[in-house]
Amino acid sequence: MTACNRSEKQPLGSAEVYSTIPAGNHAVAPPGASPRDDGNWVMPGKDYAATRFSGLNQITPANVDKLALSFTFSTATTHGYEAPPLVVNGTMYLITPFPNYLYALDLTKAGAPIKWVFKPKPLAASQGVACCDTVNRGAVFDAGKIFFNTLDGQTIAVDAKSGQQVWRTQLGDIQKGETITMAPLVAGGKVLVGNAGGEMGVRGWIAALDEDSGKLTWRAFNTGPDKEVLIGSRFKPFYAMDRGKDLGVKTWPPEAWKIGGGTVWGWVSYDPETNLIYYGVGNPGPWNPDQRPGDNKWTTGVFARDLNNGEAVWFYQTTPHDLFDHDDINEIILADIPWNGARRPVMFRPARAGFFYVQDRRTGQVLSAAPFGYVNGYRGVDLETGRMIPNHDKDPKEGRVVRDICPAAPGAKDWNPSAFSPLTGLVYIPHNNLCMDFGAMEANYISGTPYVGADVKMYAGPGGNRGAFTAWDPIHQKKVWEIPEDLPVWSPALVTAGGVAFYGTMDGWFKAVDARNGKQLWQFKAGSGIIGQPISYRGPDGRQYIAVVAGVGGWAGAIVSGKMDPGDPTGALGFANAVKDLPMKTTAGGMLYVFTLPR
Amino acid sequence: MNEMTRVRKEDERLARERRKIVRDGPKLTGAELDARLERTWRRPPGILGWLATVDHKEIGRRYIVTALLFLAAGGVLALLMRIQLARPDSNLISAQRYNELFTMHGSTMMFLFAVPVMEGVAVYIIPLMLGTRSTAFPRLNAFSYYMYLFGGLLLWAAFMLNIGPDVGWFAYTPLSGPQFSPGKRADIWAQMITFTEVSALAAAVVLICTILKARAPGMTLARMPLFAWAMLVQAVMIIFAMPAIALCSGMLISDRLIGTNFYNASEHGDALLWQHLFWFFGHPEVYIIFLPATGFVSVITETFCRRPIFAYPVVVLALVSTGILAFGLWVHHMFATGLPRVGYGFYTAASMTVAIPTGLQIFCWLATMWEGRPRFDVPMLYVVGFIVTFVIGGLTGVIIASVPLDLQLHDTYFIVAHFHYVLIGGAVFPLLGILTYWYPKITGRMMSETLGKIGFWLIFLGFQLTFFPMHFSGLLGMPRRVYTYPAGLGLELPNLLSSIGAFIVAAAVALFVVNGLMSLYRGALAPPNPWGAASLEWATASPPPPYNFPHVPIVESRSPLWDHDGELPVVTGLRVDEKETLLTTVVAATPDMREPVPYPSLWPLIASVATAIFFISSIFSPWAVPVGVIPCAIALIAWFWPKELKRNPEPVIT
Amino acid sequence: MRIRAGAPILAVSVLLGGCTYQHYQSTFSDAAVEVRQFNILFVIFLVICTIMYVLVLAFLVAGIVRRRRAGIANVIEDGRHHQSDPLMRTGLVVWGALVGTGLIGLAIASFSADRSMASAASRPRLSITLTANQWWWDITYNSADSSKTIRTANELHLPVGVPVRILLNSNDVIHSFWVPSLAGKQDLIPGRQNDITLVPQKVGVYRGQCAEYCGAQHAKMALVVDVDSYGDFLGWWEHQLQPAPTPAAPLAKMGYTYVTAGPCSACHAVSGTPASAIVGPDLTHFASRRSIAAGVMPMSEGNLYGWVADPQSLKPGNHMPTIGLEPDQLHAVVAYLETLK
Amino acid sequence: MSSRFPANALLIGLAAAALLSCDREERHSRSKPVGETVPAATSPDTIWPGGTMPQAPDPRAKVYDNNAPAISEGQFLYTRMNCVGCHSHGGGGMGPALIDDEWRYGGRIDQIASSIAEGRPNGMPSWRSKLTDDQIWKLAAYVRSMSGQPSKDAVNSRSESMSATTPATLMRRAPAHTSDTPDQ
Repeated sequence: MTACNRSEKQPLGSAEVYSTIPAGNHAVAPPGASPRDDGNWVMPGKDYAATRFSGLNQITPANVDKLALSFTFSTATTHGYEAPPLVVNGTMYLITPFPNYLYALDLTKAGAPIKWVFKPKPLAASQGVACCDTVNRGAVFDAGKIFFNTLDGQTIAVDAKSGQQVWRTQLGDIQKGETITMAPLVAGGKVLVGNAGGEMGVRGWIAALDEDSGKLTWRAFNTGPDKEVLIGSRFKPFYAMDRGKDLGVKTWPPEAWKIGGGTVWGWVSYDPETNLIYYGVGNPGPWNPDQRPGDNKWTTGVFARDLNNGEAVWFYQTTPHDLFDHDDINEIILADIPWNGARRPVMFRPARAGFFYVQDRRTGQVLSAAPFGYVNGYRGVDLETGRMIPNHDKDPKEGRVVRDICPAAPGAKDWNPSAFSPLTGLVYIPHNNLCMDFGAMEANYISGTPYVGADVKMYAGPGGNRGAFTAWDPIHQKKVWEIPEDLPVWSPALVTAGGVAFYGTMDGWFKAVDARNGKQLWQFKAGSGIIGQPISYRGPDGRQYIAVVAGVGGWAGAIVSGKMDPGDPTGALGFANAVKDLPMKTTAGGMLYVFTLPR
Repeated sequence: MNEMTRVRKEDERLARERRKIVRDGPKLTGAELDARLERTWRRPPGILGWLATVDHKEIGRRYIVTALLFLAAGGVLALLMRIQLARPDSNLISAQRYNELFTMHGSTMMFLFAVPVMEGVAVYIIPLMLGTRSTAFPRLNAFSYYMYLFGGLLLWAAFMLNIGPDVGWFAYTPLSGPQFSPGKRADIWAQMITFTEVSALAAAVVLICTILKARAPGMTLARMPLFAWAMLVQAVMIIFAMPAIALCSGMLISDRLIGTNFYNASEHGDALLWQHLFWFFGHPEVYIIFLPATGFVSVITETFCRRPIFAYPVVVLALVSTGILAFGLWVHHMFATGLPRVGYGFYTAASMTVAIPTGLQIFCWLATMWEGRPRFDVPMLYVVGFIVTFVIGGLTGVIIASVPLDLQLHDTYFIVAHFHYVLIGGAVFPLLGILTYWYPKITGRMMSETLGKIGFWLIFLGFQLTFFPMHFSGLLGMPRRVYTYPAGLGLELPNLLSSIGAFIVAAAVALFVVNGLMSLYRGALAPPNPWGAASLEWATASPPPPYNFPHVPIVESRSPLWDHDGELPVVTGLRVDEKETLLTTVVAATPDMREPVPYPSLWPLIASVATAIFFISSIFSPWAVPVGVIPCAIALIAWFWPKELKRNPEPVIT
Repeated sequence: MRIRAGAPILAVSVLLGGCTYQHYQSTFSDAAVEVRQFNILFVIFLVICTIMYVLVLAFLVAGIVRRRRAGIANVIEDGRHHQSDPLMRTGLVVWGALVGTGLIGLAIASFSADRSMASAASRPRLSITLTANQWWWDITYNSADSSKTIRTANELHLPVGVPVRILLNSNDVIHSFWVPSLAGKQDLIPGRQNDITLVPQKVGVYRGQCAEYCGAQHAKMALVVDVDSYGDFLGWWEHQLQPAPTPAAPLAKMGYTYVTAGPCSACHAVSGTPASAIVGPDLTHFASRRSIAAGVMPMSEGNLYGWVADPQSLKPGNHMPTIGLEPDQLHAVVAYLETLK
Repeated sequence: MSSRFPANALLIGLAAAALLSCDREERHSRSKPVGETVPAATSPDTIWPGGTMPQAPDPRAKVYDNNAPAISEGQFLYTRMNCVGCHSHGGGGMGPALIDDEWRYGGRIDQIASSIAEGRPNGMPSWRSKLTDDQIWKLAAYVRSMSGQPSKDAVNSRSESMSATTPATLMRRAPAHTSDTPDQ
């Protein structure tokens, strides 16, 4: 198992090149799921293939150092801002963390004044069941309407022009500990939404609402009998471990599946050619593995479902009987790769357990899986059975702290999505380098309260840097170049046709690097840490703009946005110990920054 | 020039000093010598003199009286426990209070009665038995008593203030750890251990040095009385055993006070670390209590069978091998903790091997009775009671040494029966016998024989009635330390019998105390050697004068008084105007040097008060450790400050 | 000559008036392989020790009553106190040898009993995890198919004749699992994984108790052991797998809402209802158990009322609070608990 | 100096010590539930129009505040009732930090008990129906000990789990301020 622990201490912020870019024949985005860029940014993933690749190329490595601030906007909120701004034909839409205001800014006028504000007024008590900061991962524009979720479990559609509410559907119940933080995906007339609350002992599901009326068309649970998981005759998992009747019940102690987690709070991708949606399922509850013997199906895995009726087509469980809270909800980038002479439709998954999966998206077969960060909790993936082989002397044990488990609970990379550039064929991964001490204990279930059962302390992994921005060659499963960062890189990535990659750091630096060799070309110090999705759009004046919202928070930044006391290393489920110095490096905030080249 | 005058003036001073020296010798004998010695060795009057004494006899008496008070207090607790356990499902005493009762009963009996009373009797008798005038380090001896007294006061004051310990006398972690014993209860228990271990270590050092260096000339190791051998082995065992409990109680206090993780299983500490360290001290502790009792039995048997103990070298070897083997079998207290079964096999074998030396000792006592003409006064009755009772305890000990049997019997009332048989039978009976035997030497009066006999039969029969049924309550499934038990398990009858027996034993102890107090005033006056015994303590007056012997006797055999019907040969030449004693070589006891004996001083008391404040305040705050040490240092420096720097008129080494 | 192991000791205990009590928490039993071997070994040790004791007493009495004509006793009065009888010297050697061989014999008997106990229980076919808490027993029956695992408390059902391996761990302090009628005790120590293997031989009800002092209510931490035939055992297991039915009777229905939504669900679990807390015992099949509060009281309506109304007075210091239920709530809760067969 | 003097000194010392600590370690096992319910909502330090009315301190405060068994039982409840899920070992997370000296709704034991019983608008659940008053007060006593408020003799230095914050016995005692501001 390759574990690249750097021997010498590498200067932070500067790129280390490991190999050359594959010439010519490399991965490309599927045309159906990734249409030509029209200058807008209508969904967080940019397109259904979740490439986060902007086709605009005015900004190039040559001129990016002259990027200048065009205008700013304060969202009046101070929690973690993880969402991207949306741009649709001259209007920018911003969805903020709790209390989830929706702003519309008129880009045609100077300084982008506010057109309208929509206030959904979610229940204040929902802040008490949001495990990792009261964040929102983005809204979506489709057919004249803006769709977004509120923290207290509602999905709302608002008319893009007038800002009037079209419909609102209550899906989650905060009394059971359910919240919704994910960005919906709108495809084929359906709005796909999943719940959050794996740490609160909820039962995970994904639901599809009708785009026009907001009525629930189907809901698929991630635990329980096959009927409720919408597993029928079409379900053909590639590996034997995922085959069986009612595995959602059999692989759990009795009744434990009802409070077994498996939430959907991450990213959904859609392939129009096969009309299949792909999404990852969160961690089983509680974190203490001894309390839920069995594989705990269908948690920490990837589902492929038919969009219309939600019927499951295949499933692959990344970490059966998950040991370290490695939710498998990360982004699923659809791509076509050269495979002995032909084009093979695959999906790239830089997964939380630390392995970069390349899987055939028609059957779920794992073509290759290699660690892109330091991993000692697992020995590797057995390609015959598809099963992750754990390293048993790192198994958590009730009543005894297990030390030095890498990657830590947030994984080698958490929810913050990477970007894929069809031009360079590389995947740009913003990720962590953290290890942890894990003390499991018996978890007591009271609905609406945390159901975790573990004390955790995280700290920097080998090399001492807590994060990195890595360019990864998915074909040869090799690191092309990597920029070690002092703090965990919790911001999503953006790569443009101009050959520039953008990402932000938790202490507020917004950086542009050359997509080919990772050389840092430009950086800007924002008012607060950046964990939001940068975007690139063509403004009304035809020029290319880069926009990002700086507002530290999320699980990594909770120590700042949650006003925590660094004296307790187990705070914020263990993350406080890894970022004790963050309160001295950034304050909370919520400011939009838009950059462009001077005229 | 002034150098010459200074040396000459110094020589004149030395000459004047030398003229003042007075020695005991042929010229100075009899009443005049006694008066001069009395004036030199007497302690200053009044309360300050009382607190400053370094006379081993006064310190010995205080040890014995304090230990007997704690025995009575512990006994009252035992009665309360037996009242609560007389009937099933009774809640006369609440669970919390009962848990405090058995913790205090155990801790008081083991730490505040058993070890100190043996130390006390030894500190009183050993110098007399060895024919010397004082123990080595008499001030350290005083310090050891005060530490023991303050330790006992700390524990019982806390018990009275409702912050007494409730974790059992061996306080297993994690129950005694910070999370499951809130407040200061367990800290106070652990600090009491610190007090008593310092006191026991100090007394052990005093005894070892006295036995090895201060014997009468001619008393070679082979002629040393068996009681002295027993105390020597016991003292060496203390020195090897106490550090283990010092370590584990210190670690417990640091866990509870500053949050270290010695016994925190989740941070890779280990709950069994406590048990190993505690029982490494624990088992030698019970032999530390039992060996002096074997010494008592040898002394009484020798005197009342009118002949020395049969096969003296065998008994000495038995004592020494018991002392060594005792350190090798502590894991038989932990047979149920899941350690590897093969390891347990070694400890079963070791626990059985330790029964052999004791078995041989018992044979030798019985052989002495067989060959001698035993006279059954009260002490000898206690020896017979000892043999009848202790052997039962020893045999049940062999039974629970086997792993399969101990897994059923461990932590049940069978064990309670076993250790009361070996501790009360094995140590308290000989103690009561020896107190009756040495009472005339200590007080100058005889205890009443009839009260003594009644007391013996009362305690003997009461003991059997109390503790024999406990074997059955153990086999019937009654665990230890339960504040009540359900009806219908067959435990009612044995518990009722035990409770009745307990009151009889209490009555017997009360009778013994009454006999002791009454005889102080109305007892027959005791001649120097009322029992016609053979050892040297009977060669001086009863009660002995402060200087013990006008002249240090010479010993030529194991039973000096029997082999010299007339006057004992003596050694002369010790100073009369200064407190001085004779040191002899370790093995052959040939005169080695004259040793000045320290004078009464308050510093041991002040040092122990400073140490007590240091220990008690470090229960409440870690800062008391660095701050509290300063007064102790000052007191110790003042204690050891040399009296005068001028040259002594007479070189000590002849 | 395989003597019936418990006979002599049973006789002695009956003599003690123990005959009216059924010995279901005593070592005088032959309900399991381990306790049978204990009885055999105990008898061997008892016999040999009694012989040694009689010898000592005989020697003592002889020493006391021996008539000493003048000139025989080697005493100071006759000036012969330094001589010793050669008989005693040989007696010492013989005594040493006797004690030595006796102890070696007992040691060998002990080791062989130890080995035979271990071999009898070598191939366990059932695995149970027993977790001790301050002052009750949490029992989980493990099975290869994790959906077949069951959780119960304070009552252990064992199939007769089947070696069963019980894994022992503790959530707080050191306890000791001891069912005298079946086998010896083993401690449950936090941070260590101990285990004990039993081979019950006789169907019946036995009682065990915690044997290591574990705090205020150490005396009231007992458990009942039901040894059933293999068929009954499988039936019981199947029954335990069924979730609790929601009650029909109005009073029990009111009790259902109070238990599953009120303070009880903060600590207890009833499978088939939203209450799934694990701080206290699992109540799914509570009414089918023989005792309440870890063997403190037999299961009866009166005891149930007493316990639910005020647990602190029956077991002061334990973690179950006195809620101060209104009378109607109390009736409802007890009515509901009685439906949890 | 007659020998009577030490006896008197001893008695006086004992009596003084008796007052000082006799109740600190009493294990109140409530066989009767605590009196009336937790006071409606003892308000945190705020402005009382027309002058401050002296609020009678809640009688139960001194029963629970420095009582070691109550704080230890509170520690048990803090872990098992999942408070550790939101507040961790005092550092905070979903809920505010408890080891610092800022209390939004008041740092006195009765105010903390009221926060636990009533719940607070920004996500603190109301435990009134789930826990008895006695348990709520014990929890409040433990929560106060996390920031070093009660006397050092009554608190536990650590628990038998992963070591987290500095031991409560060594924590410096910071006065409680009602200064923290709830989020919008």
